[in-house]
Amino acid sequence: MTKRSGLGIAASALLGMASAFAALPASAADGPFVVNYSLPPPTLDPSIVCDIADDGFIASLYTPLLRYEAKPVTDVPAGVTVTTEDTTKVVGYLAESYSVSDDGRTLTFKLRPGLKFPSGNPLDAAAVKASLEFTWKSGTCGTYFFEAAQFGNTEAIEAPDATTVVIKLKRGEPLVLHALTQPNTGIIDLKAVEANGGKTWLASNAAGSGPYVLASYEPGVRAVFKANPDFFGTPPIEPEVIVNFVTDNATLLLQARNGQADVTLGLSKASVASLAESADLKVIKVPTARWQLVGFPNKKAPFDNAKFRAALSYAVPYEPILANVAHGLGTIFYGPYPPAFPAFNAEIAPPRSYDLDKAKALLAESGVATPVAADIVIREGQNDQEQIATILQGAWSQLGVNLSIRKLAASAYQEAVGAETKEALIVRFDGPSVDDPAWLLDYDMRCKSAYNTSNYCNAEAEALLDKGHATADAAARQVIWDDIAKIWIADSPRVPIYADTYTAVVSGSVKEWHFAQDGPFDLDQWGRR
Amino acid sequence: MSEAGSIAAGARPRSRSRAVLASLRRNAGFGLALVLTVVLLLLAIAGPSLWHLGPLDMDFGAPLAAPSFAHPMGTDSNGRDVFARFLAGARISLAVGAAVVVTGLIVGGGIGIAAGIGGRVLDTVLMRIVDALAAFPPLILAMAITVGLGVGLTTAAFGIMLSCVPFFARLMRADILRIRALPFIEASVAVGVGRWRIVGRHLLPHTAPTMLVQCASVFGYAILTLAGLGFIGLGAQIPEPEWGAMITDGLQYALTGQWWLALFPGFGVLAAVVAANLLADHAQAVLGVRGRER
Amino acid sequence: MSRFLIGRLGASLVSLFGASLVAFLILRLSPGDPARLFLGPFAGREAVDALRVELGLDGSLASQYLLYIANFLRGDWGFSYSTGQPVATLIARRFPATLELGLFAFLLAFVAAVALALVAAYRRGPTDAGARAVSFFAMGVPPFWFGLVLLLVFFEALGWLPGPDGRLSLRTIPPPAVTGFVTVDALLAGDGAAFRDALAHLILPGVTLALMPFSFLFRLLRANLIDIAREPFITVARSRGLTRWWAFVRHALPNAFLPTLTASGLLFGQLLAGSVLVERVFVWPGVGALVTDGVLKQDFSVVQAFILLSAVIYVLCNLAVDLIAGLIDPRVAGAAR
Amino acid sequence: MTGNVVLDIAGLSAEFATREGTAHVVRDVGFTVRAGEKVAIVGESGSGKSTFALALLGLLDPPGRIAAGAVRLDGRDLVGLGEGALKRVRGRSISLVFQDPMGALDPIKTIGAQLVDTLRRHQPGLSRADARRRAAELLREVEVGDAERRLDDYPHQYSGGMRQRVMIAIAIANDPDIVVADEPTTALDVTTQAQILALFDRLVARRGLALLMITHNLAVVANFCDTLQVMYAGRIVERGAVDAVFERPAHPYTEALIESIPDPARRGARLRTIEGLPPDLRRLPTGCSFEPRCPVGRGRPVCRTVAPPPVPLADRGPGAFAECHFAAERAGEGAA
Repeated sequence: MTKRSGLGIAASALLGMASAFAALPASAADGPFVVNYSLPPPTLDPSIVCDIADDGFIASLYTPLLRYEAKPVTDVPAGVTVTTEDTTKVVGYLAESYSVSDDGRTLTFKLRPGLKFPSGNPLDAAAVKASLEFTWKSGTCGTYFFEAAQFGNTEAIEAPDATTVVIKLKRGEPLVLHALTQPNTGIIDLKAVEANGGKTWLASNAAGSGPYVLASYEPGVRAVFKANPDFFGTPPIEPEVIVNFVTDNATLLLQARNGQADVTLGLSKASVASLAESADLKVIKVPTARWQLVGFPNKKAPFDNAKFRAALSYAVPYEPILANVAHGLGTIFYGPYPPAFPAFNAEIAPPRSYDLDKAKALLAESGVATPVAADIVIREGQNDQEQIATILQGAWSQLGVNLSIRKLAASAYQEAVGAETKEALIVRFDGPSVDDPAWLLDYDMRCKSAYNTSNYCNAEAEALLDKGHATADAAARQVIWDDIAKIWIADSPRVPIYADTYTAVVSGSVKEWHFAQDGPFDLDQWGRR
Repeated sequence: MSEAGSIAAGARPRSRSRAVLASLRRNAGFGLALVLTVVLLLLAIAGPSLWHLGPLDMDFGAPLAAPSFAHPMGTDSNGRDVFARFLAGARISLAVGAAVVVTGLIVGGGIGIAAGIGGRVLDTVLMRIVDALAAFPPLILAMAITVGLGVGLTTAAFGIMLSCVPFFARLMRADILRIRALPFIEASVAVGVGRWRIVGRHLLPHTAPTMLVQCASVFGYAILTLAGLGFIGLGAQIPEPEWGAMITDGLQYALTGQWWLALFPGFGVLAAVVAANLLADHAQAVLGVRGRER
Repeated sequence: MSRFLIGRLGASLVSLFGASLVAFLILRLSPGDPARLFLGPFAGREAVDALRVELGLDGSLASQYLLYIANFLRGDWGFSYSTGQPVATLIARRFPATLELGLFAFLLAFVAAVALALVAAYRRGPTDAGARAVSFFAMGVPPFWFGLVLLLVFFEALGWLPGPDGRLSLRTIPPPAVTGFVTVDALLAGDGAAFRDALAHLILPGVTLALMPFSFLFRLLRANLIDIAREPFITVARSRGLTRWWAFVRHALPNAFLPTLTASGLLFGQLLAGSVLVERVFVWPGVGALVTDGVLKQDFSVVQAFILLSAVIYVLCNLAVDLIAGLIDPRVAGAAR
Repeated sequence: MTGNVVLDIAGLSAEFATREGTAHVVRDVGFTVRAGEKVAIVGESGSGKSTFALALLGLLDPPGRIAAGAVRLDGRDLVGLGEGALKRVRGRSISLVFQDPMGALDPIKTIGAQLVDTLRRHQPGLSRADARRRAAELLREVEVGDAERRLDDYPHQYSGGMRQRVMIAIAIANDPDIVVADEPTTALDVTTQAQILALFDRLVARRGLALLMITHNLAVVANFCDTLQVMYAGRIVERGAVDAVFERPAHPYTEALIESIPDPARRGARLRTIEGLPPDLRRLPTGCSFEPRCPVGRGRPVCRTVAPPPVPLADRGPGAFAECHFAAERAGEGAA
């Protein structure tokens, strides 16, 4: 038997054996609920995680004091009911009820008696007080969220009795209630954390009291959530959820197409568009308060010239970008707040469209000499940002503005975004955790804020913002937000490209799905029943 | 010398170059390699200037258009002509490949020679430096250097070159040690031939076949590693149309039916690597010291 | 033999030191402050500085390096802030997956290379040309491109093999981890179904990863076999009563292994590099994917630990190769004795 | 002194297909070798000697091939047998001693291993220990000192002469009927050469071995072999008992060869050489292939046009002859 025939036999045996395990669809109706996700979180520590995609991951593990009520989403595929957060209605969650003093400086929360953490440690006012102080004193994102970016505004946290927690503020701040709905302010079982060696353990483990506990976690590979037996709220729909991290988009699409997952998140828009007509998959679209934007360095000539900035804003091919980059999954707008914001006012912020002649006229009026050379910064691994930068490079070259695209690694990009004075244009995908102009403009418009992507500084608008913070009445606040929008639009500090429509691809058997601005990972409201 | 060998030698009326040409003609594989190389070189050098579309021109009206007369390789998601980008990509890949091979051969080969003929101490020192470099998995070294010194083609080429110096150095040294032990080197030493003449006249020609194969595989390896870096997002900068990055983008669209985006650059890489290796194999056979005719 | 060993070990330590120095410097040069990246955009200045101290990023380069080496030897390979776990546990858990895939790919490449090289050198003519065409294709095709094609054909179209969902399908209960190799553990646990599932998951990534080493080994082995087949001792072997095929297998092949072996030390690097690309396409929970993310997110500790680890393993590989070469080729060992 | 016929070669022709036409390397060679007989084939390099040797054992690989003829070993024709059948004959009934001792042994296997393998391949019943003992005896028989220890040494630890002795040990390991020695002493210095020839002598005498010695060195043949055959351009042009041929060479080529042996008597005189080059085996003349270089026949029409028939010379031993139109006069008797 010569070598060659030996090869022949080996090959046929291999094929025979292979056909024995044809690919079984992973998500039969009964087995674990499978979620494929493209962005593994860097850490699970609620006090450190900041990015909205990451801090959502812990939403089902920790319970903050409050939460938003759910409201239905209308334009939804048949057979699945989708809800999202009604950010105008803040209700109790861990706290059964809450009350705010007239001057807004004292917040009182009533807890349910006799609650326990999964570890058995008591979940009483003292535990909540300790956990909130841990978050407040962390010095990282925990502080930012707990104080709603009003650093130093918190006076004290007290636990007068086993079921009452009081937060005292120096100055009334409506945003704090919103802040206390965020997963970052979720209550942590600090005794369990100490028992397991402290803060670093928290980075890859969970010690919360949410609807799920973390059964197993392999960073960057897989996380398994199991229902928390002594959860005080309504039990989650799915007893066991497996989240697979799949970073390669082609593989993610392949898995989705072959029924290997119940929910697929993080697919590129082109891939989602290709799944539109597939029979057994449904595409859930939720307009969100997140958007792609290009920030101009307002302090660096010639970008300090408002007319020049306006000229550029009219030389942006919005429609082709929406079609080629977002594949229609987005909405074009021009203004400080995206359409998903309750404060968005369509009359005073009409979208701008591509008008080369108007752009050239404005450029002439601005008196800026061309050619102008500038860098445009994008973050590595972000395909959409790459495409937008490339298109702008082509489009603005017709105005004599020549962009050179610089692709930066994660920390270098963070450096550029957070720099005191911005040197280059920045393509950024922004989305505040709370869709309230006060929260957004605090970091996005204040002159000295590091994360004001465009170094946009307008004293009048900032004064209005301070007034907004101090106003409790919703109608009065809306008038302030409209005035700020008018000033903003006149200044054209940056160019919003499109408001993002979040997409989730779900298998036929999925009946319930919920979107939250943070994450979205409210697993307890997803399921096949 | 076997009978057949001497007969063929004895009956060789024409000069050596005619024999080389005769053997070229007879060899299909070599013909293919020649054609592939010429085509690729033409595409890389003359292509971009001859083809009317530029790699960056956008035609928003026709994104993701299938290959047609106007766009022989179709268009990408931004409506850019893939054929124009393919030509520019050919220029980048061939240039990087060549640069890596030349510098790698000089640096790596040099180290190999020095280690091979130098004393035991020099040999040990050089080999440890080579080991230090070789300790990095090749792609990882290129990645680390690209990230360290800033993402871009030049740093990518430098990183790839560094990561293939060990290949050259190690094989050159092994070859030199092997040949040094052959009797005819001992004979020339005994006869009093100078050290450098031995290296130049006797040692190096014998290393030619191994080095040729190594150059070819490194050329292919360089283009593949560049593509690998592109896959991870560290290769060429936007909007430079490097083949690896084009394949990576194309892969996603391949799943959604636009097969041409990944296919053509994939074939580009394949053709370049195959051409390089076929050329080396046949050059080795035709000019080869060990005379592997057929 | 022992003097030879000590010499080689000494040399290896020196090269390890060199590798760790190079790795340390390269990653320290790159821009961006990892502490800022970890704590996020809104973290205060003091928290960032505190973390810099904790990670030892504030001292001079020399002190940072010494601190790093001391910790490395103690098993504290630093903390991976991009995944939230100590690097040691992270790599300890994920390295077996890379190793299992790498060994499986090397096995495939080795068997295929030996078989094809023998047949090509023995029959020459069209078979040889065919085999070389296969080796050229294997060398030239980008692995991540080929991996996806394999998936499209064997997973989506034919459904013969499982898709890219890691080492086992979700339905299979993983066998108790003994060696970290799922296939071996399944056999130890006598769980046939798990073994078959694990093997099925290894096939496509294994073949993709085996492309480069196969083409490398095949080309070298074939070239050496053809050279050695012309040596007189092959004709003598046939004159002693061996058929031409057996003379090839028993005499030409072992002699051809020698130069191929010394080159295979480099193969280890190719397998690890290949794993970086293949693991991403096949969602393989190995160290390759971990390193790619590590480099992209400038997670120094992960990248450095991986580089040092691969340096150690690389040195062990070369040591093993030198020993085997010594055993096979008396001339080398003789010289060293 | 000579036993029965061991090897009977009839009309053996071998050729090489090259791009510039087929080279007829061996043309219609036929003779017999008897047990205990030492037959020599002498010829310049390029005369087809080595190809002939390989052809005998069926070791001619493409593009070389046996075009015609038969090689009957103990009555069985080897030409056309497949590798499967030949492997039982090679190394058992007929074996080969190679010219280049340096490359003739597997460098990475011990001498003992290669000997033991040869023994056990043809004597399956032999245990490993017995085979090793037998191997040591063989080494002693070919006068390799300290045989037992040297079994575990590798070829590179043997000198050229010692390696040739090992080659001979391998060749005679299974007590073959005939050994074909292709230039066995060419690569050795003169003293070792003499020892190897003496060793062959003893083996032939003690074992009744048939020996076919192929060499270009007439001096070796002169006082060693029984029958001498001269090969030129692929043909045997003269055969006869050694002394008779040396005394009165019938074929001009044989005479020229003998005269070109450096003779101490003619010290200081120019060495005699044969002008010209061996003919191109792809375009052989119709007449005598030696004609262009033949001191006797150059320019003569009969030599250029008519192929000389073999002229039998019975008094010079069985089957003696010379292929030359003037063989009879030159040999000094009438045609037999």
